[in-house]
Amino acid sequence: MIQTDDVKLTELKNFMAEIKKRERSESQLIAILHKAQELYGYLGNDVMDEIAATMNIPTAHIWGVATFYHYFNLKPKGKHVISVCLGTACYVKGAAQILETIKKELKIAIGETTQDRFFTLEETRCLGTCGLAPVMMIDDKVYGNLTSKKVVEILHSLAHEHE
Amino acid sequence: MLTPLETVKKKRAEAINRIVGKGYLSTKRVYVGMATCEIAAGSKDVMEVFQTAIKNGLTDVYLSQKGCAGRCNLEPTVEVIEEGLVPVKYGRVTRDMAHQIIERHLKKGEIIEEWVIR
Amino acid sequence: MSRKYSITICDGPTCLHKKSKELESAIEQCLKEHALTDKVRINLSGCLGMCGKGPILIVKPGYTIYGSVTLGDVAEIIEKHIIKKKPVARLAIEEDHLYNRFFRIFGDVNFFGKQLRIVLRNCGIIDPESIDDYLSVRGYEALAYVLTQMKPLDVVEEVKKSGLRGRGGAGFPTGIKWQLTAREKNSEKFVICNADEGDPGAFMDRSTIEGDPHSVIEGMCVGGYAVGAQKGFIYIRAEYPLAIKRLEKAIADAKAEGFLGDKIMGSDFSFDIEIRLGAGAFVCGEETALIHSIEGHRGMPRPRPPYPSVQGVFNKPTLINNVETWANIPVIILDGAEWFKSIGTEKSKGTKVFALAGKIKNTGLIEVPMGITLRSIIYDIGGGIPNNKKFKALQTGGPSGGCLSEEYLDTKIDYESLAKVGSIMGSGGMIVLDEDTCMVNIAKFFLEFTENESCGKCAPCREGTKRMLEILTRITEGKGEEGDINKLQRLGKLIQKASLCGLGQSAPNPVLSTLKNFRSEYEEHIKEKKCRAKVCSTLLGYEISEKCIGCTACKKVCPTGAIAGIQKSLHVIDQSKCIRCGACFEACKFNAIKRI
Amino acid sequence: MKKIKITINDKPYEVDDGQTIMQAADKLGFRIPRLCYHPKLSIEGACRVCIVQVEGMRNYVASCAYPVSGGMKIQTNTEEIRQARRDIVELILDNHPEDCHTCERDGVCELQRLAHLTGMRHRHFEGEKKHYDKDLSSSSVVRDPNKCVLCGRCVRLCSEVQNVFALGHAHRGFRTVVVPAYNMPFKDSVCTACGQCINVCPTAAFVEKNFTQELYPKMGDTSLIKIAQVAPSVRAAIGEAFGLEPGRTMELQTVAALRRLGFDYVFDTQFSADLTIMEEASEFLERLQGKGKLPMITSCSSAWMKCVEQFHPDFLENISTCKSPMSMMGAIIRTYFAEKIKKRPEDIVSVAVMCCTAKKYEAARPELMVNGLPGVDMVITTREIAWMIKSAGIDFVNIKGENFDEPLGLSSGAGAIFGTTGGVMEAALRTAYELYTGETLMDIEIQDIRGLKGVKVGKVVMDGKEIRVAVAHGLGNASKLLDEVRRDPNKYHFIEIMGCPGGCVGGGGQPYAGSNSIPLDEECLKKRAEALYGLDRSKTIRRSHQNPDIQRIYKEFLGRPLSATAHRILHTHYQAKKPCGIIPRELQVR
Repeated sequence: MIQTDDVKLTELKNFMAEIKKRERSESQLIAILHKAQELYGYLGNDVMDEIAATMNIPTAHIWGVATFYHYFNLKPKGKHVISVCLGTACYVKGAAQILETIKKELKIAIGETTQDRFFTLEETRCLGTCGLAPVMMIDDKVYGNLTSKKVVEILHSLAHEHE
Repeated sequence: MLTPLETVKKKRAEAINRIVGKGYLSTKRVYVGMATCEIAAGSKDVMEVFQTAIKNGLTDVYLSQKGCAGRCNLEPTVEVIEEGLVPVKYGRVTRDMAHQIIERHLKKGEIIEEWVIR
Repeated sequence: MSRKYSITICDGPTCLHKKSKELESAIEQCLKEHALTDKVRINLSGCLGMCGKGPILIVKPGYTIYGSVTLGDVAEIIEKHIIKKKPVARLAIEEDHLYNRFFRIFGDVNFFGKQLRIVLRNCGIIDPESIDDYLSVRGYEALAYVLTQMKPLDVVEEVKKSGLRGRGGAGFPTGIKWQLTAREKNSEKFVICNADEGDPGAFMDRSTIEGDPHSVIEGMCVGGYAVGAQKGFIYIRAEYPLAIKRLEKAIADAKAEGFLGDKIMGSDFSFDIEIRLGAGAFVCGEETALIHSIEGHRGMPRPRPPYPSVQGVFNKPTLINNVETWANIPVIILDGAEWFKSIGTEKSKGTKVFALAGKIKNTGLIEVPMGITLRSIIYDIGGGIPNNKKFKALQTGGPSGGCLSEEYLDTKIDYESLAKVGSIMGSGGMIVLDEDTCMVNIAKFFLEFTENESCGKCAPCREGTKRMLEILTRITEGKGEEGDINKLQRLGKLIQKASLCGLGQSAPNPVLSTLKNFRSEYEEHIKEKKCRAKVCSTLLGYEISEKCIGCTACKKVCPTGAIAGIQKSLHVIDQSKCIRCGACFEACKFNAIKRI
Repeated sequence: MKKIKITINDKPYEVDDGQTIMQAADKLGFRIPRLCYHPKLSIEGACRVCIVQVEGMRNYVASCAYPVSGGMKIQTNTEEIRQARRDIVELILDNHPEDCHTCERDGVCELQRLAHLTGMRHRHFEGEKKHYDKDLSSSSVVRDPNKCVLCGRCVRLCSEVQNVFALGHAHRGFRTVVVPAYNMPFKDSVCTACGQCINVCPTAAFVEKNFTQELYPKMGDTSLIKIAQVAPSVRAAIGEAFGLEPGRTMELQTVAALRRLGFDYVFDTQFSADLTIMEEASEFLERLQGKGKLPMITSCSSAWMKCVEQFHPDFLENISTCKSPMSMMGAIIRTYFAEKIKKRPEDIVSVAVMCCTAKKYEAARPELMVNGLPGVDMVITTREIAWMIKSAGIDFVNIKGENFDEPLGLSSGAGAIFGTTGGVMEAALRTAYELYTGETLMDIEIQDIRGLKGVKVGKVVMDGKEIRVAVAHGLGNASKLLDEVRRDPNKYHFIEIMGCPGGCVGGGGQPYAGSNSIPLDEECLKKRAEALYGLDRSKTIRRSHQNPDIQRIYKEFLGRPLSATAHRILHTHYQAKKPCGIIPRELQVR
């Protein structure tokens, strides 16, 4: 990926070069991983190798950080990312059923991507829209006051878009 | 040289001038909630309705965004403030309702009671 | 019917004591006499923070504040102010509090009127992306004031005097924290704003930052000046893109206007703020974990001491406060510690922001004075439980907190009272649960959360929460065993007392508090294999009622063929084949399937 | 130091201020149970086994991390704290395979010891256990995360002491696991195979790649000639595996035991250490005369060599081309000795008994082959050979000692001290001085470069020329020393580096710490080193070039040091390696 994606790599390198000018630049590892994920959609080993070499941070350390924080993906995601809110407010209003419905509908578990790479299913803890509970977010759009039926409809309409 | 306190007072005066320059003294001020929760509930659409109306000639209205006041289940919210009157707060505003708020409240001065948050 | 005027009567404890209730009826009577009932709306507000001058009335529009009002003054106010439109100068008082502006706009709405908005004073009334708006509400005046009039140690003293305590949950006195950092001799110090709001169901910090980012920045500047720091970090969740965007803009604007940067407003104080993003780890709300994360490491806590005030970020003395704490600072400076400490209870001063959610009519973000009762929050502000359901429990403090039953609703909100009844103040999540909530299931929900968020460093939390979760899971699945409750208690106490950090130490709270307050539900699950709230699906059965019209929808979705019946006639579930998956229940469009 | 008054278990004591509860308690004879704590590593406070109660504190306090203060009232052994500690150990055990009787560390396992100490008799909380694949990829170290208790000692050691950063915590919560970057096979990682993770691991999450089962069939094959060589530091430590005090030299017993196990010849790696000195001292003198780069850096330590190739390729030209003593011995066995006994080299099984796990890696390096065969077929660590001796029922402690076989068994005192930090340098200087000046070096014990200081420097004046030398042990100290050289390339002429703390006596293949000891205990390392210095002092020949068998092998086979034959058989070259490792300048791993 990295060889074919020169533009992204250049942008990442420039980003790191800027950071290296500041003091204690190695403390910005998380910001760099955010940037890399923004560019590539996930954190590949080759990208992390690049960061290690440039920032002078051991790869085992980067791996430790990348796996510690839920926000970082180590595998590419699907076209649409579904985040079901499992915050307390959503939970007491039936978020668990919503999640089950999606799992059943897409035949994937949390953290997985459908075989056609169309949907990735994630859970999240509170999108801060408790008034609309239960909610889910697909990409950057929030869907509120969900029912199992509504969820299936939403998934179908997105899938049709695909066809 | 000015003390920090004098500096900030001067800056405040300048800021107020700038706000006034943007039409703050219009007879009606409209505030649309634009926090994450409000946006999730659809406030961007509402904001757009007001923006379009102003672009298309709605006058004497000062439009601004605001953060979340905290009324989650009534979002998106819109406030219409008129000097000398109790501010009017509308809840669960949709595109349609926004159009009506413009037509009935902003243009004709009618407060649409059934949508007002008490 | 449009009312032109509103009269707000302060219904706070002090004013109540000073007979505000009698005032209310006198006003009502007087309005009736003048046939003004339709024109004037009467509101009861929560404490308005002017207790010294109570009882307080506020007449709007115009926002005239009347203090020390007696029954004899009512007629004069109505006649002069309402009828002749001439405020009664004799009774009017000048109380220019920062929060007044909010009440000018929202004070007549019940939901808001019962609140006291100090932290959220600007949320919902200014454009958060405009520094001009912030300046117009006396923004950065507190910073200018301390730079002009106060020595750093005076600022520390003022904060100490205010009685402000950390709003992140534990309630450590903020002034002491400042003092500990201020007294360290080090040429480099830091302040940190903890905006890693991770409680599921809490969004106080997000709203504060999205609604009024400058107040946090200003608070941090004041803190930086007080303790001698040159740099601040705001550690914020990456899940809050809009808040981050607004913060970035606010920082840039503040720099451009000279409120951040070198020699702020011509003083000798230089201070800068940098945003650091979290990446989805609840434990990073713990201060040593947060420090590690800022340093670019895994967010794993370390033993204290040394405390951050001695060895914090990059091993330098560091002052960490959360968003809400910081946002209080400008108010304390401008309105004074004396005023601030007049609000609240003996040991808990000021206000607390809560995110009110769950089974409640008015969900939302509220700010209430310390000392208000839980009942008042749920019923006066929250409007009670929807759908005629019965209240069952109130969960405060998120995964670190506890569930309180009905009998505790008259508990006053403050750090000690809540701790005494087995919950915590927490950062501000407040979830109302009704009779449809299974308390074992909710305990399991929180434990699932902490188990998932445990950093894995210390053994009691890493291994212990897993085992507790396993026990809870088997209880909710009807496989609970005799002795499980004892095991939960034994593990819970161990994890509380032996874990390395606050996450672990508080992780068992939801379980232990539900065991204390709802033990019978656990016992029912274990002994009778019954879930009274009908939540734990493997403990439920399904039954088809007379409402069934024979549409066959349930029969089609049943994975085990347990449903029999022909079209347009009543269907029946064969209980021996039913695996209790609930698919039929979901599929029925006629509410004909019942959980039993 | 200020004194303060505390009470422990209701008895008053006066202790120094500024120390932790555990340190204070240790000195008073209270050994609070512990797991993640290690005195050489940073404080983790993770296992919570060392909790105590302190009056006025709501929660238990980790005694390894919490400082004592005046008036503190500490309880280490109440019923409550005993139950809490037992429950914590049980929680750890609940997520640990219960296969003690088939585990390599049965009987020498800290977790087992803790379970015993805390008096665990029942289990309450069993549930799901973690499940990971064993990593068998490395030729030196086997990684079994299922047995890991996440004390983090290996991670801290690998980063704080060794500066290698091969290991880290990954994931979190119940899924936390100690792995190399990307969870890659250990052999592909930056691991230098030093084996110190094995030394500090309380359980069998890290063990050496065991070759004993591959060795047995060969031992039984009568068509093969079985030859063993024994490294200097093995004899200084093997006694510990049989319950003897550290520092007891078991040289002759080891030879006798190896013969009982069936080896036809038992040779002494100290002999080839002498040979190494002949070559290395000569190489140094050549470099000193301008033929090659200075400072010259030793190449005996296999972990160090992998470290150079990965982390310090800019120093490859400085590395001595000499093979390690083990590989020199292997090469000599396959050539000179095979010829002498008139056997084909492939009919010889060449076994090296070493203190080291990295030697297993070295033995498999293709560049060290001699005529297409590895010099050493199999490396067996001190621990493995001790087990083989026990398993064969040999009464090691009481066995009558025997001498090494000729012609590769006679060594000088210089060869013996190879096993401790500074020893190679000292041995080399003894010979180099005399080769260079033609005079006898009178004061052959160079105290400046002895001992456990991380980086030691010394100097020798040869014919008026000042030779500045430096010695580092542990790869972290090596990095520091090399940084110094990068800043001032002319600061030293000759540098000795050993990969393990204390040198080979602290090798990754040495016996596990006993029940009253800790891994890498400095006192233990000192005693082992002292055993080797004692061997040196006991010998009449203390200079490598005076070893008559060394003189004979040059006469009969090699010609002279650095001859063409010597180069072909005893020297090699090193190359930069991927993955390239990173040593951060200021990173503090937590």
